[in-house]
Amino acid sequence: MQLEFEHINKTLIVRVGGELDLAVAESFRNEVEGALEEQGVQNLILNLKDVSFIDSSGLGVILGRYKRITQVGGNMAIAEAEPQVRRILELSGILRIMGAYETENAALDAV
Amino acid sequence: MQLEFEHINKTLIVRVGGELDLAVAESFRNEVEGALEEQGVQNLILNLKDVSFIDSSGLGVILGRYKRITQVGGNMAIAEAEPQVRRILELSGILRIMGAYETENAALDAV
Amino acid sequence: MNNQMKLEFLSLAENVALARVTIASFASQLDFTLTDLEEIKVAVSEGVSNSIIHGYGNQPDGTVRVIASISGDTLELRIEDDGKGIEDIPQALQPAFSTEPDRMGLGFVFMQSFMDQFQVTSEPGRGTRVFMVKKQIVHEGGVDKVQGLEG
Amino acid sequence: MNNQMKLEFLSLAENVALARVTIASFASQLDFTLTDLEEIKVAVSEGVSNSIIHGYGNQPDGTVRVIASISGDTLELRIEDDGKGIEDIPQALQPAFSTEPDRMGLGFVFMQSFMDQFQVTSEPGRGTRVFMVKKQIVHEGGVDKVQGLEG
Ligand SMILES: Nc1ncnc2c1ncn2[C@@H]1O[C@H](COP(=O)(O)OP(=O)(O)O)[C@@H](O)[C@H]1O
Ligand SMILES: Nc1ncnc2c1ncn2[C@@H]1O[C@H](COP(=O)(O)OP(=O)(O)O)[C@@H](O)[C@H]1O
Repeated sequence: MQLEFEHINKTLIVRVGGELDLAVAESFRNEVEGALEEQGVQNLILNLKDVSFIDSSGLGVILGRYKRITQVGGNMAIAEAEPQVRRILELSGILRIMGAYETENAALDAV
Repeated sequence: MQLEFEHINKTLIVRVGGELDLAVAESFRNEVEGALEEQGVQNLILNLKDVSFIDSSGLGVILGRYKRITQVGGNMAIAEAEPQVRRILELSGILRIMGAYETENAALDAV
Repeated sequence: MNNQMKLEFLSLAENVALARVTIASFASQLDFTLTDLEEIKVAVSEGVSNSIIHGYGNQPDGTVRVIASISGDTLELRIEDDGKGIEDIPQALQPAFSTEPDRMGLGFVFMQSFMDQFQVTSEPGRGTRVFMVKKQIVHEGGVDKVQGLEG
Repeated sequence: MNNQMKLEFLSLAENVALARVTIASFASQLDFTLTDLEEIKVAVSEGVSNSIIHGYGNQPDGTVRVIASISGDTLELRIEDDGKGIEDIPQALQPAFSTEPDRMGLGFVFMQSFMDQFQVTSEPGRGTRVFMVKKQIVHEGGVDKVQGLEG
Protein backbone atom coordinates (compact mmCIF):
# COMPACT_ATOMS: atom_id res chain seq x y z
CA MET A 1 0.00 0.00 0.00
CA GLN A 2 1.21 3.49 -0.85
CA LEU A 3 -0.16 6.68 0.74
CA GLU A 4 0.40 10.28 -0.24
CA PHE A 5 -1.04 13.19 1.72
CA GLU A 6 -1.89 16.71 0.64
CA HIS A 7 -3.63 19.48 2.51
CA ILE A 8 -5.83 21.95 0.66
CA ASN A 9 -7.40 24.42 3.09
CA LYS A 10 -9.43 22.34 5.53
CA THR A 11 -9.39 19.24 3.36
CA LEU A 12 -6.98 16.36 3.60
CA ILE A 13 -6.44 14.53 0.34
CA VAL A 14 -5.13 10.98 0.67
CA ARG A 15 -3.94 9.31 -2.52
CA VAL A 16 -3.93 5.57 -2.01
CA GLY A 17 -2.28 2.88 -4.07
CA GLY A 18 -2.14 -0.92 -3.92
CA GLU A 19 -4.51 -3.56 -2.61
CA LEU A 20 -6.77 -2.57 0.28
CA ASP A 21 -7.31 -5.86 2.07
CA LEU A 22 -6.83 -7.31 5.55
CA ALA A 23 -3.03 -7.17 5.30
CA VAL A 24 -2.96 -3.38 5.06
CA ALA A 25 -6.23 -2.40 6.78
CA GLU A 26 -4.63 -1.59 10.10
CA SER A 27 -1.81 0.58 8.77
CA PHE A 28 -4.21 2.22 6.30
CA ARG A 29 -6.47 3.17 9.21
CA ASN A 30 -3.64 4.28 11.48
CA GLU A 31 -1.88 6.41 8.91
CA VAL A 32 -5.05 8.16 7.77
CA GLU A 33 -6.08 8.67 11.40
CA GLY A 34 -2.69 10.19 12.15
CA ALA A 35 -3.04 12.65 9.29
CA LEU A 36 -6.62 13.50 10.29
CA GLU A 37 -5.43 14.45 13.75
CA GLU A 38 -3.37 17.30 12.38
CA GLN A 39 -4.74 20.70 13.26
CA GLY A 40 -7.37 22.26 11.05
CA VAL A 41 -8.34 19.18 9.06
CA GLN A 42 -12.07 18.99 8.59
CA ASN A 43 -12.79 17.12 5.36
CA LEU A 44 -11.31 14.01 3.77
CA ILE A 45 -10.94 13.04 0.14
CA LEU A 46 -9.71 9.55 -0.66
CA ASN A 47 -8.23 9.36 -4.12
CA LEU A 48 -8.41 5.64 -5.01
CA LYS A 49 -6.96 5.93 -8.52
CA ASP A 50 -4.11 3.50 -7.89
CA VAL A 51 -6.10 1.03 -5.82
CA SER A 52 -6.24 -2.21 -7.81
CA PHE A 53 -8.21 -4.26 -5.30
CA ILE A 54 -10.52 -3.64 -2.39
CA ASP A 55 -12.61 -5.95 -0.22
CA SER A 56 -14.71 -5.52 2.90
CA SER A 57 -11.62 -5.06 5.10
CA GLY A 58 -10.63 -2.00 3.06
CA LEU A 59 -14.22 -0.77 2.94
CA GLY A 60 -14.40 -1.02 6.72
CA VAL A 61 -11.54 1.45 7.06
CA ILE A 62 -13.26 3.87 4.67
CA LEU A 63 -16.56 3.65 6.53
CA GLY A 64 -14.77 4.11 9.86
CA ARG A 65 -13.13 7.31 8.63
CA TYR A 66 -16.52 8.53 7.35
CA LYS A 67 -18.11 8.05 10.75
CA ARG A 68 -15.29 9.88 12.51
CA ILE A 69 -15.22 12.80 10.05
CA THR A 70 -18.96 13.36 9.96
CA GLN A 71 -19.22 13.16 13.76
CA VAL A 72 -17.20 16.36 13.99
CA GLY A 73 -19.11 18.06 11.18
CA GLY A 74 -16.76 17.32 8.28
CA ASN A 75 -17.41 15.86 4.83
CA MET A 76 -15.87 12.98 2.98
CA ALA A 77 -15.69 11.99 -0.69
CA ILE A 78 -14.05 9.43 -2.95
CA ALA A 79 -12.18 10.39 -6.11
CA GLU A 80 -10.97 8.61 -9.25
CA ALA A 81 -11.87 5.03 -8.26
CA GLU A 82 -11.38 2.55 -11.11
CA PRO A 83 -14.52 0.71 -12.29
CA GLN A 84 -13.88 -2.56 -10.40
CA VAL A 85 -13.23 -0.66 -7.16
CA ARG A 86 -16.20 1.62 -7.74
CA ARG A 87 -18.41 -1.41 -8.21
CA ILE A 88 -17.44 -2.81 -4.81
CA LEU A 89 -18.00 0.60 -3.21
CA GLU A 90 -21.42 0.73 -4.81
CA LEU A 91 -22.44 -2.77 -3.75
CA SER A 92 -21.36 -2.04 -0.19
CA GLY A 93 -23.76 0.86 0.07
CA ILE A 94 -20.95 3.30 0.86
CA LEU A 95 -21.83 5.39 -2.20
CA ARG A 96 -25.25 6.03 -0.72
CA ILE A 97 -23.61 8.02 2.06
CA MET A 98 -20.68 9.64 0.30
CA GLY A 99 -20.05 10.79 -3.24
CA ALA A 100 -17.58 9.27 -5.70
CA TYR A 101 -16.18 11.72 -8.24
CA GLU A 102 -14.23 11.36 -11.43
CA THR A 103 -11.65 13.95 -10.43
CA GLU A 104 -10.10 15.29 -7.28
CA ASN A 105 -11.34 18.77 -8.15
CA ALA A 106 -14.94 17.61 -8.40
CA ALA A 107 -14.52 15.92 -5.02
CA LEU A 108 -13.01 19.12 -3.60
CA ASP A 109 -15.98 21.14 -4.83
CA ALA A 110 -18.34 18.67 -3.20
CA VAL A 111 -16.91 18.48 0.32
CA MET B 1 0.85 -17.85 -26.14
CA GLN B 2 0.32 -15.65 -29.16
CA LEU B 3 2.01 -16.18 -32.53
CA GLU B 4 2.14 -13.90 -35.55
CA PHE B 5 3.83 -14.91 -38.79
CA GLU B 6 5.33 -12.79 -41.53
CA HIS B 7 7.30 -13.80 -44.60
CA ILE B 8 10.04 -11.55 -45.93
CA ASN B 9 11.70 -13.17 -48.94
CA LYS B 10 13.11 -16.49 -47.72
CA THR B 11 12.81 -15.57 -44.07
CA LEU B 12 9.94 -16.45 -41.76
CA ILE B 13 9.48 -14.00 -38.91
CA VAL B 14 7.57 -15.37 -35.91
CA ARG B 15 6.48 -12.83 -33.30
CA VAL B 16 5.82 -14.64 -30.06
CA GLY B 17 3.97 -13.44 -26.98
CA GLY B 18 3.22 -14.93 -23.58
CA GLU B 19 4.98 -17.44 -21.38
CA LEU B 20 7.04 -20.11 -23.14
CA ASP B 21 6.85 -23.02 -20.75
CA LEU B 22 5.76 -26.67 -20.75
CA ALA B 23 2.09 -25.79 -21.21
CA VAL B 24 2.67 -24.20 -24.61
CA ALA B 25 5.83 -25.95 -25.79
CA GLU B 26 4.03 -28.47 -27.97
CA SER B 27 1.77 -26.02 -29.77
CA PHE B 28 4.65 -23.54 -30.08
CA ARG B 29 6.71 -26.25 -31.82
CA ASN B 30 3.87 -27.49 -34.01
CA GLU B 31 2.76 -24.07 -35.20
CA VAL B 32 6.27 -22.91 -36.02
CA GLU B 33 6.99 -26.23 -37.75
CA GLY B 34 3.83 -25.84 -39.79
CA ALA B 35 4.87 -22.38 -40.94
CA LEU B 36 8.41 -23.55 -41.72
CA GLU B 37 7.02 -26.21 -44.04
CA GLU B 38 5.61 -23.61 -46.37
CA GLN B 39 7.41 -23.43 -49.65
CA GLY B 40 10.49 -21.26 -49.96
CA VAL B 41 11.14 -20.67 -46.28
CA GLN B 42 14.83 -20.92 -45.50
CA ASN B 43 15.57 -18.73 -42.48
CA LEU B 44 13.79 -18.14 -39.19
CA ILE B 45 13.65 -15.08 -36.97
CA LEU B 46 11.99 -15.40 -33.58
CA ASN B 47 10.86 -12.04 -32.28
CA LEU B 48 10.54 -12.59 -28.50
CA LYS B 49 9.54 -9.01 -27.62
CA ASP B 50 6.29 -10.02 -25.92
CA VAL B 51 7.62 -13.12 -24.21
CA SER B 52 7.46 -12.46 -20.49
CA PHE B 53 8.79 -15.82 -19.32
CA ILE B 54 10.85 -18.65 -20.75
CA ASP B 55 12.28 -21.80 -19.20
CA SER B 56 14.07 -24.86 -20.54
CA SER B 57 10.87 -26.22 -22.13
CA GLY B 58 10.61 -23.09 -24.27
CA LEU B 59 14.35 -23.11 -24.98
CA GLY B 60 14.08 -26.71 -26.14
CA VAL B 61 11.64 -25.69 -28.86
CA ILE B 62 13.97 -22.90 -30.00
CA LEU B 63 16.97 -25.23 -30.12
CA GLY B 64 14.93 -27.84 -32.00
CA ARG B 65 13.99 -25.30 -34.67
CA TYR B 66 17.62 -24.22 -34.93
CA LYS B 67 18.74 -27.80 -35.61
CA ARG B 68 16.09 -28.29 -38.26
CA ILE B 69 16.75 -24.97 -40.03
CA THR B 70 20.54 -25.30 -40.11
CA GLN B 71 20.34 -28.92 -41.33
CA VAL B 72 18.86 -27.66 -44.56
CA GLY B 73 21.30 -24.78 -44.85
CA GLY B 74 19.18 -22.00 -43.31
CA ASN B 75 19.95 -19.46 -40.62
CA MET B 76 18.18 -18.50 -37.44
CA ALA B 77 18.24 -15.45 -35.17
CA ILE B 78 16.47 -14.02 -32.15
CA ALA B 79 15.12 -10.47 -32.04
CA GLU B 80 13.98 -8.04 -29.36
CA ALA B 81 14.19 -10.35 -26.34
CA GLU B 82 13.60 -8.56 -23.03
CA PRO B 83 16.53 -8.62 -20.56
CA GLN B 84 15.15 -11.42 -18.36
CA VAL B 85 14.47 -13.62 -21.39
CA ARG B 86 17.83 -12.75 -22.95
CA ARG B 87 19.57 -13.75 -19.75
CA ILE B 88 18.02 -17.23 -19.83
CA LEU B 89 18.93 -17.57 -23.51
CA GLU B 90 22.49 -16.61 -22.65
CA LEU B 91 22.82 -19.00 -19.73
CA SER B 92 21.47 -21.85 -21.85
CA GLY B 93 24.29 -21.43 -24.35
CA ILE B 94 21.83 -20.82 -27.20
CA LEU B 95 23.36 -17.41 -27.87
CA ARG B 96 26.67 -19.09 -28.65
CA ILE B 97 25.07 -20.68 -31.71
CA MET B 98 22.64 -18.00 -32.85
CA GLY B 99 22.60 -14.23 -32.62
CA ALA B 100 20.20 -12.13 -30.59
CA TYR B 101 19.49 -8.68 -32.03
CA GLU B 102 17.84 -5.56 -30.72
CA THR B 103 15.64 -5.14 -33.76
CA GLU B 104 14.00 -7.34 -36.35
CA ASN B 105 15.87 -5.48 -39.08
CA ALA B 106 19.23 -6.22 -37.53
CA ALA B 107 18.21 -9.89 -37.30
CA LEU B 108 17.07 -9.82 -40.94
CA ASP B 109 20.43 -8.44 -42.01
CA ALA B 110 22.18 -11.20 -40.08
CA VAL B 111 20.37 -14.27 -41.41
CA MET C 1 -11.06 -29.38 -18.86
CA ASN C 2 -10.65 -30.87 -15.41
CA ASN C 3 -8.17 -29.79 -12.82
CA GLN C 4 -7.64 -29.74 -9.07
CA MET C 5 -5.51 -27.86 -6.61
CA LYS C 6 -5.18 -27.23 -2.91
CA LEU C 7 -3.42 -24.39 -1.17
CA GLU C 8 -2.67 -24.44 2.55
CA PHE C 9 -1.12 -21.59 4.49
CA LEU C 10 -0.72 -20.06 7.91
CA SER C 11 -3.43 -17.71 9.17
CA LEU C 12 -1.48 -14.54 8.41
CA ALA C 13 -3.07 -11.46 6.85
CA GLU C 14 -0.23 -11.42 4.26
CA ASN C 15 -1.56 -14.68 2.87
CA VAL C 16 -4.92 -13.27 1.82
CA ALA C 17 -3.26 -11.84 -1.30
CA LEU C 18 -1.47 -15.17 -1.85
CA ALA C 19 -4.80 -17.01 -1.89
CA ARG C 20 -6.32 -14.42 -4.22
CA VAL C 21 -3.45 -14.54 -6.72
CA THR C 22 -3.31 -18.34 -6.69
CA ILE C 23 -7.03 -18.80 -7.25
CA ALA C 24 -7.13 -16.10 -9.92
CA SER C 25 -4.31 -17.89 -11.74
CA PHE C 26 -6.09 -21.24 -11.42
CA ALA C 27 -9.46 -19.78 -12.48
CA SER C 28 -7.87 -18.17 -15.53
CA GLN C 29 -7.52 -21.67 -16.97
CA LEU C 30 -11.22 -21.22 -17.72
CA ASP C 31 -12.48 -18.42 -19.95
CA PHE C 32 -13.77 -16.16 -17.20
CA THR C 33 -14.25 -12.49 -18.01
CA LEU C 34 -12.11 -9.95 -16.13
CA THR C 35 -15.16 -9.00 -14.09
CA ASP C 36 -15.72 -12.64 -13.15
CA LEU C 37 -12.08 -12.95 -12.09
CA GLU C 38 -12.39 -9.80 -9.97
CA GLU C 39 -15.48 -11.23 -8.30
CA ILE C 40 -13.76 -14.53 -7.63
CA LYS C 41 -10.84 -12.63 -6.07
CA VAL C 42 -13.16 -10.70 -3.76
CA ALA C 43 -14.98 -13.89 -2.72
CA VAL C 44 -11.66 -15.64 -1.92
CA SER C 45 -10.39 -12.59 -0.08
CA GLU C 46 -13.51 -12.44 2.10
CA GLY C 47 -13.54 -16.16 2.88
CA VAL C 48 -9.85 -16.34 3.75
CA SER C 49 -9.99 -13.10 5.78
CA ASN C 50 -12.89 -14.57 7.77
CA SER C 51 -10.90 -17.70 8.59
CA ILE C 52 -7.98 -15.59 9.78
CA ILE C 53 -9.92 -12.97 11.76
CA HIS C 54 -12.94 -14.88 13.02
CA GLY C 55 -11.89 -18.52 12.76
CA TYR C 56 -8.47 -18.08 14.36
CA GLY C 57 -9.02 -14.77 16.13
CA ASN C 58 -5.96 -13.32 14.33
CA GLN C 59 -3.65 -15.94 15.84
CA PRO C 60 -0.95 -16.68 13.25
CA ASP C 61 -0.60 -20.42 13.84
CA GLY C 62 -3.83 -21.67 12.29
CA THR C 63 -4.02 -23.35 8.90
CA VAL C 64 -6.34 -22.13 6.16
CA ARG C 65 -7.06 -24.39 3.19
CA VAL C 66 -8.32 -23.28 -0.18
CA ILE C 67 -9.33 -26.15 -2.43
CA ALA C 68 -10.29 -25.50 -6.01
CA SER C 69 -11.38 -27.62 -8.89
CA ILE C 70 -12.39 -27.09 -12.47
CA SER C 71 -14.82 -29.46 -14.11
CA GLY C 72 -15.97 -28.52 -17.55
CA ASP C 73 -16.90 -24.85 -17.37
CA THR C 74 -17.35 -24.77 -13.61
CA LEU C 75 -15.03 -23.58 -10.85
CA GLU C 76 -15.62 -24.99 -7.37
CA LEU C 77 -13.99 -23.38 -4.36
CA ARG C 78 -13.76 -24.53 -0.77
CA ILE C 79 -12.30 -22.36 1.95
CA GLU C 80 -11.74 -24.22 5.21
CA ASP C 81 -10.39 -23.53 8.66
CA ASP C 82 -10.16 -25.49 11.91
CA GLY C 83 -10.98 -22.44 13.96
CA LYS C 84 -13.70 -21.56 16.41
CA GLY C 85 -16.64 -22.09 14.08
CA ILE C 86 -19.95 -20.25 13.80
CA GLU C 87 -22.71 -20.80 16.36
CA ASP C 88 -25.56 -19.23 14.44
CA ILE C 89 -25.10 -19.41 10.68
CA PRO C 90 -28.37 -17.70 9.64
CA GLN C 91 -27.44 -14.74 11.85
CA ALA C 92 -23.87 -14.67 10.48
CA LEU C 93 -25.26 -14.53 6.95
CA GLN C 94 -27.37 -11.44 7.62
CA PRO C 95 -26.09 -8.40 5.76
CA ALA C 96 -24.28 -6.01 8.10
CA PHE C 97 -24.07 -8.58 10.88
CA SER C 98 -20.61 -8.84 12.37
CA THR C 99 -19.25 -9.98 15.70
CA GLU C 100 -16.45 -7.43 15.35
CA PRO C 101 -17.44 -3.80 15.97
CA ASP C 102 -15.23 -2.30 13.26
CA ARG C 103 -16.11 -4.75 10.49
CA MET C 104 -18.90 -4.31 7.98
CA GLY C 105 -20.61 -7.69 7.95
CA LEU C 106 -20.35 -7.75 4.17
CA GLY C 107 -18.05 -10.74 3.67
CA PHE C 108 -20.78 -13.33 3.25
CA VAL C 109 -22.88 -10.84 1.26
CA PHE C 110 -20.06 -10.43 -1.28
CA MET C 111 -19.42 -14.17 -1.48
CA GLN C 112 -23.10 -14.79 -2.14
CA SER C 113 -23.55 -12.07 -4.71
CA PHE C 114 -20.33 -12.77 -6.61
CA MET C 115 -20.58 -16.53 -6.85
CA ASP C 116 -23.29 -18.67 -8.45
CA GLN C 117 -23.57 -21.06 -5.54
CA PHE C 118 -22.63 -20.55 -1.92
CA GLN C 119 -22.91 -22.67 1.20
CA VAL C 120 -21.43 -22.46 4.70
CA THR C 121 -21.10 -25.31 7.10
CA SER C 122 -19.56 -24.99 10.53
CA GLU C 123 -19.02 -26.96 13.69
CA PRO C 124 -18.51 -24.69 16.68
CA GLY C 125 -15.09 -25.39 18.16
CA ARG C 126 -14.00 -27.32 15.08
CA GLY C 127 -14.03 -25.01 12.11
CA THR C 128 -15.84 -23.56 9.16
CA ARG C 129 -16.13 -24.49 5.50
CA VAL C 130 -17.37 -22.26 2.74
CA PHE C 131 -18.28 -23.88 -0.55
CA MET C 132 -18.71 -21.73 -3.65
CA VAL C 133 -19.28 -22.34 -7.33
CA LYS C 134 -18.83 -20.07 -10.30
CA LYS C 135 -19.68 -21.01 -13.86
CA GLN C 136 -18.04 -19.55 -16.88
CA ILE C 137 -20.56 -17.83 -19.10
CA VAL C 138 -20.86 -19.49 -22.48
CA HIS C 139 -20.20 -16.95 -25.18
CA GLU C 140 -22.04 -17.21 -28.47
CA GLY C 141 -21.01 -14.66 -31.01
CA GLY C 142 -22.65 -11.62 -29.36
CA VAL C 143 -20.85 -11.95 -26.07
CA ASP C 144 -22.96 -9.64 -23.96
CA LYS C 145 -26.27 -10.74 -25.33
CA VAL C 146 -25.86 -14.11 -23.69
CA GLN C 147 -24.74 -12.43 -20.49
CA GLY C 148 -27.81 -10.25 -20.58
CA LEU C 149 -30.14 -13.18 -20.97
CA GLU C 150 -28.62 -15.15 -18.18
CA GLY C 151 -27.97 -12.36 -15.71
CA MET D 1 9.02 -12.74 9.17
CA ASN D 2 8.00 -16.38 9.20
CA ASN D 3 5.44 -17.98 6.97
CA GLN D 4 4.53 -21.33 5.47
CA MET D 5 2.46 -22.57 2.57
CA LYS D 6 1.85 -25.70 0.57
CA LEU D 7 0.38 -26.01 -2.89
CA GLU D 8 -0.78 -29.33 -4.31
CA PHE D 9 -2.04 -29.86 -7.83
CA LEU D 10 -2.55 -32.41 -10.58
CA SER D 11 0.34 -33.16 -12.92
CA LEU D 12 -0.96 -31.03 -15.76
CA ALA D 13 1.26 -28.74 -17.83
CA GLU D 14 -1.22 -25.89 -17.22
CA ASN D 15 -0.30 -25.99 -13.54
CA VAL D 16 3.34 -25.05 -14.09
CA ALA D 17 2.28 -21.41 -14.40
CA LEU D 18 0.05 -21.80 -11.33
CA ALA D 19 3.02 -22.95 -9.26
CA ARG D 20 5.18 -20.13 -10.59
CA VAL D 21 2.63 -17.42 -9.87
CA THR D 22 1.87 -18.77 -6.40
CA ILE D 23 5.49 -19.02 -5.35
CA ALA D 24 6.33 -15.61 -6.83
CA SER D 25 3.48 -14.12 -4.80
CA PHE D 26 4.64 -15.89 -1.64
CA ALA D 27 8.30 -14.95 -2.23
CA SER D 28 7.35 -11.31 -2.73
CA GLN D 29 6.59 -11.16 1.00
CA LEU D 30 10.37 -10.91 1.27
CA ASP D 31 12.31 -8.07 -0.34
CA PHE D 32 13.63 -10.00 -3.31
CA THR D 33 14.77 -8.03 -6.34
CA LEU D 34 12.88 -8.51 -9.60
CA THR D 35 15.79 -10.55 -10.91
CA ASP D 36 15.66 -12.79 -7.86
CA LEU D 37 11.92 -13.29 -8.36
CA GLU D 38 12.50 -14.17 -12.02
CA GLU D 39 15.11 -16.72 -10.99
CA ILE D 40 12.82 -18.25 -8.40
CA LYS D 41 10.11 -18.52 -11.05
CA VAL D 42 12.42 -20.34 -13.44
CA ALA D 43 13.58 -22.72 -10.69
CA VAL D 44 9.97 -23.55 -9.75
CA SER D 45 9.01 -23.94 -13.39
CA GLU D 46 11.85 -26.40 -13.99
CA GLY D 47 11.20 -28.44 -10.88
CA VAL D 48 7.47 -28.72 -11.44
CA SER D 49 7.90 -29.46 -15.16
CA ASN D 50 10.28 -32.28 -14.25
CA SER D 51 7.74 -33.83 -11.89
CA ILE D 52 5.09 -33.71 -14.60
CA ILE D 53 7.21 -34.91 -17.54
CA HIS D 54 9.71 -37.24 -15.93
CA GLY D 55 8.12 -38.13 -12.60
CA TYR D 56 4.66 -38.88 -13.97
CA GLY D 57 5.54 -39.42 -17.64
CA ASN D 58 2.98 -36.77 -18.62
CA GLN D 59 0.12 -38.72 -17.03
CA PRO D 60 -2.35 -36.15 -15.67
CA ASP D 61 -3.39 -37.98 -12.49
CA GLY D 62 -0.26 -37.50 -10.40
CA THR D 63 0.04 -35.01 -7.56
CA VAL D 64 2.80 -32.42 -7.39
CA ARG D 65 3.47 -30.61 -4.13
CA VAL D 66 5.25 -27.31 -3.73
CA ILE D 67 6.03 -26.43 -0.14
CA ALA D 68 7.47 -23.07 0.71
CA SER D 69 8.52 -21.33 3.87
CA ILE D 70 9.98 -18.02 4.82
CA SER D 71 12.17 -17.74 7.90
CA GLY D 72 13.83 -14.44 8.42
CA ASP D 73 15.33 -13.44 5.08
CA THR D 74 15.36 -16.95 3.65
CA LEU D 75 12.97 -18.69 1.28
CA GLU D 76 12.94 -22.48 1.33
CA LEU D 77 11.25 -24.43 -1.45
CA ARG D 78 10.45 -28.10 -1.77
CA ILE D 79 9.06 -29.60 -4.96
CA GLU D 80 7.86 -33.17 -4.52
CA ASP D 81 6.28 -35.89 -6.62
CA ASP D 82 5.37 -39.54 -6.05
CA GLY D 83 6.47 -40.49 -9.54
CA LYS D 84 9.00 -42.86 -10.94
CA GLY D 85 12.06 -41.36 -9.28
CA ILE D 86 15.64 -40.99 -10.49
CA GLU D 87 17.97 -44.02 -10.64
CA ASP D 88 21.24 -42.13 -11.04
CA ILE D 89 21.16 -38.66 -9.53
CA PRO D 90 24.76 -37.61 -10.37
CA GLN D 91 24.08 -38.44 -14.01
CA ALA D 92 20.75 -36.58 -13.96
CA LEU D 93 22.52 -33.50 -12.61
CA GLN D 94 25.01 -33.36 -15.47
CA PRO D 95 24.44 -30.35 -17.71
CA ALA D 96 22.80 -31.36 -20.98
CA PHE D 97 21.88 -34.80 -19.69
CA SER D 98 18.28 -35.72 -20.39
CA THR D 99 16.40 -38.98 -20.74
CA GLU D 100 14.11 -37.29 -23.26
CA PRO D 101 15.59 -36.74 -26.72
CA ASP D 102 13.97 -33.34 -27.32
CA ARG D 103 14.73 -31.82 -23.93
CA MET D 104 17.81 -29.79 -23.10
CA GLY D 105 18.95 -31.24 -19.81
CA LEU D 106 19.08 -27.74 -18.34
CA GLY D 107 16.41 -27.98 -15.65
CA PHE D 108 18.71 -28.96 -12.81
CA VAL D 109 21.38 -26.57 -14.13
CA PHE D 110 18.98 -23.64 -13.86
CA MET D 111 17.76 -24.69 -10.42
CA GLN D 112 21.35 -24.90 -9.20
CA SER D 113 22.50 -21.63 -10.70
CA PHE D 114 19.43 -19.62 -9.68
CA MET D 115 19.09 -20.78 -6.10
CA ASP D 116 21.59 -20.49 -3.24
CA GLN D 117 21.16 -24.07 -2.09
CA PHE D 118 19.94 -27.07 -4.03
CA GLN D 119 19.52 -30.74 -3.21
CA VAL D 120 17.72 -33.66 -4.89
CA THR D 121 16.66 -36.83 -3.19
CA SER D 122 14.84 -39.61 -4.94
CA GLU D 123 13.64 -43.14 -4.39
CA PRO D 124 13.17 -45.01 -7.65
CA GLY D 125 9.55 -46.06 -7.95
CA ARG D 126 8.52 -43.73 -5.13
CA GLY D 127 9.23 -40.19 -6.14
CA THR D 128 11.56 -37.24 -6.17
CA ARG D 129 12.11 -34.24 -3.90
CA VAL D 130 13.97 -31.12 -4.77
CA PHE D 131 14.97 -28.80 -1.95
CA MET D 132 16.07 -25.26 -2.72
CA VAL D 133 16.94 -22.18 -0.71
CA LYS D 134 17.19 -18.56 -1.75
CA LYS D 135 18.29 -15.76 0.54
CA GLN D 136 17.24 -12.21 0.13
CA ILE D 137 20.29 -10.06 -0.55
CA VAL D 138 20.93 -7.59 2.22
CA HIS D 139 21.21 -4.12 0.75
CA GLU D 140 23.41 -1.56 2.41
CA GLY D 141 22.75 2.12 2.61
CA GLY D 142 19.57 4.03 3.35
CA VAL D 143 16.49 2.24 4.47
CA ASP D 144 17.80 -1.20 3.73
CA LYS D 145 20.76 -0.77 6.01
CA VAL D 146 18.43 -1.06 9.00
CA GLN D 147 17.10 -4.26 7.53
CA GLY D 148 20.67 -5.38 7.23
CA LEU D 149 21.15 -4.83 10.94
CA GLU D 150 18.05 -6.77 11.77
CA GLY D 151 18.45 -9.57 9.25
N1 LIG E 1 -14.44 -18.67 9.24
C1 LIG E 1 -15.20 -18.18 10.24
N2 LIG E 1 -15.03 -18.64 11.51
C2 LIG E 1 -15.78 -18.16 12.53
N3 LIG E 1 -16.72 -17.21 12.38
C3 LIG E 1 -16.94 -16.71 11.16
C4 LIG E 1 -16.21 -17.17 10.04
N4 LIG E 1 -16.64 -16.51 8.94
C5 LIG E 1 -17.61 -15.68 9.36
N5 LIG E 1 -17.80 -15.79 10.70
C6 LIG E 1 -18.82 -15.07 11.52
O1 LIG E 1 -19.79 -14.53 10.65
C7 LIG E 1 -19.87 -13.10 10.81
C8 LIG E 1 -20.23 -12.45 9.49
O2 LIG E 1 -19.17 -12.61 8.56
P1 LIG E 1 -19.02 -11.61 7.35
O3 LIG E 1 -20.31 -11.50 6.63
O4 LIG E 1 -17.86 -12.07 6.52
O5 LIG E 1 -18.70 -10.21 7.99
P2 LIG E 1 -17.43 -9.64 8.78
O6 LIG E 1 -16.22 -10.42 8.38
O7 LIG E 1 -17.37 -8.22 8.35
O8 LIG E 1 -17.72 -9.79 10.25
C9 LIG E 1 -18.54 -12.71 11.37
O9 LIG E 1 -18.60 -11.49 12.07
C10 LIG E 1 -18.20 -13.90 12.27
O10 LIG E 1 -18.85 -13.79 13.52
N1 LIG F 1 10.99 -35.34 -10.83
C1 LIG F 1 11.69 -36.22 -11.59
N2 LIG F 1 11.31 -37.51 -11.66
C2 LIG F 1 12.01 -38.40 -12.41
N3 LIG F 1 13.12 -38.09 -13.12
C3 LIG F 1 13.55 -36.81 -13.08
C4 LIG F 1 12.87 -35.82 -12.33
N4 LIG F 1 13.53 -34.65 -12.47
C5 LIG F 1 14.57 -34.92 -13.30
N5 LIG F 1 14.59 -36.20 -13.67
C6 LIG F 1 15.61 -36.87 -14.54
O1 LIG F 1 16.76 -36.04 -14.59
C7 LIG F 1 17.03 -35.68 -15.94
C8 LIG F 1 17.62 -34.30 -16.03
O2 LIG F 1 16.67 -33.33 -15.63
P1 LIG F 1 16.80 -31.82 -16.10
O3 LIG F 1 18.18 -31.34 -15.81
O4 LIG F 1 15.70 -31.05 -15.52
O5 LIG F 1 16.68 -31.89 -17.69
P2 LIG F 1 15.41 -32.19 -18.64
O6 LIG F 1 14.14 -31.91 -17.92
O7 LIG F 1 15.61 -31.27 -19.79
O8 LIG F 1 15.53 -33.64 -19.03
C9 LIG F 1 15.72 -35.84 -16.67
O9 LIG F 1 15.91 -36.07 -18.06
C10 LIG F 1 15.12 -37.04 -15.96
O10 LIG F 1 15.62 -38.25 -16.46
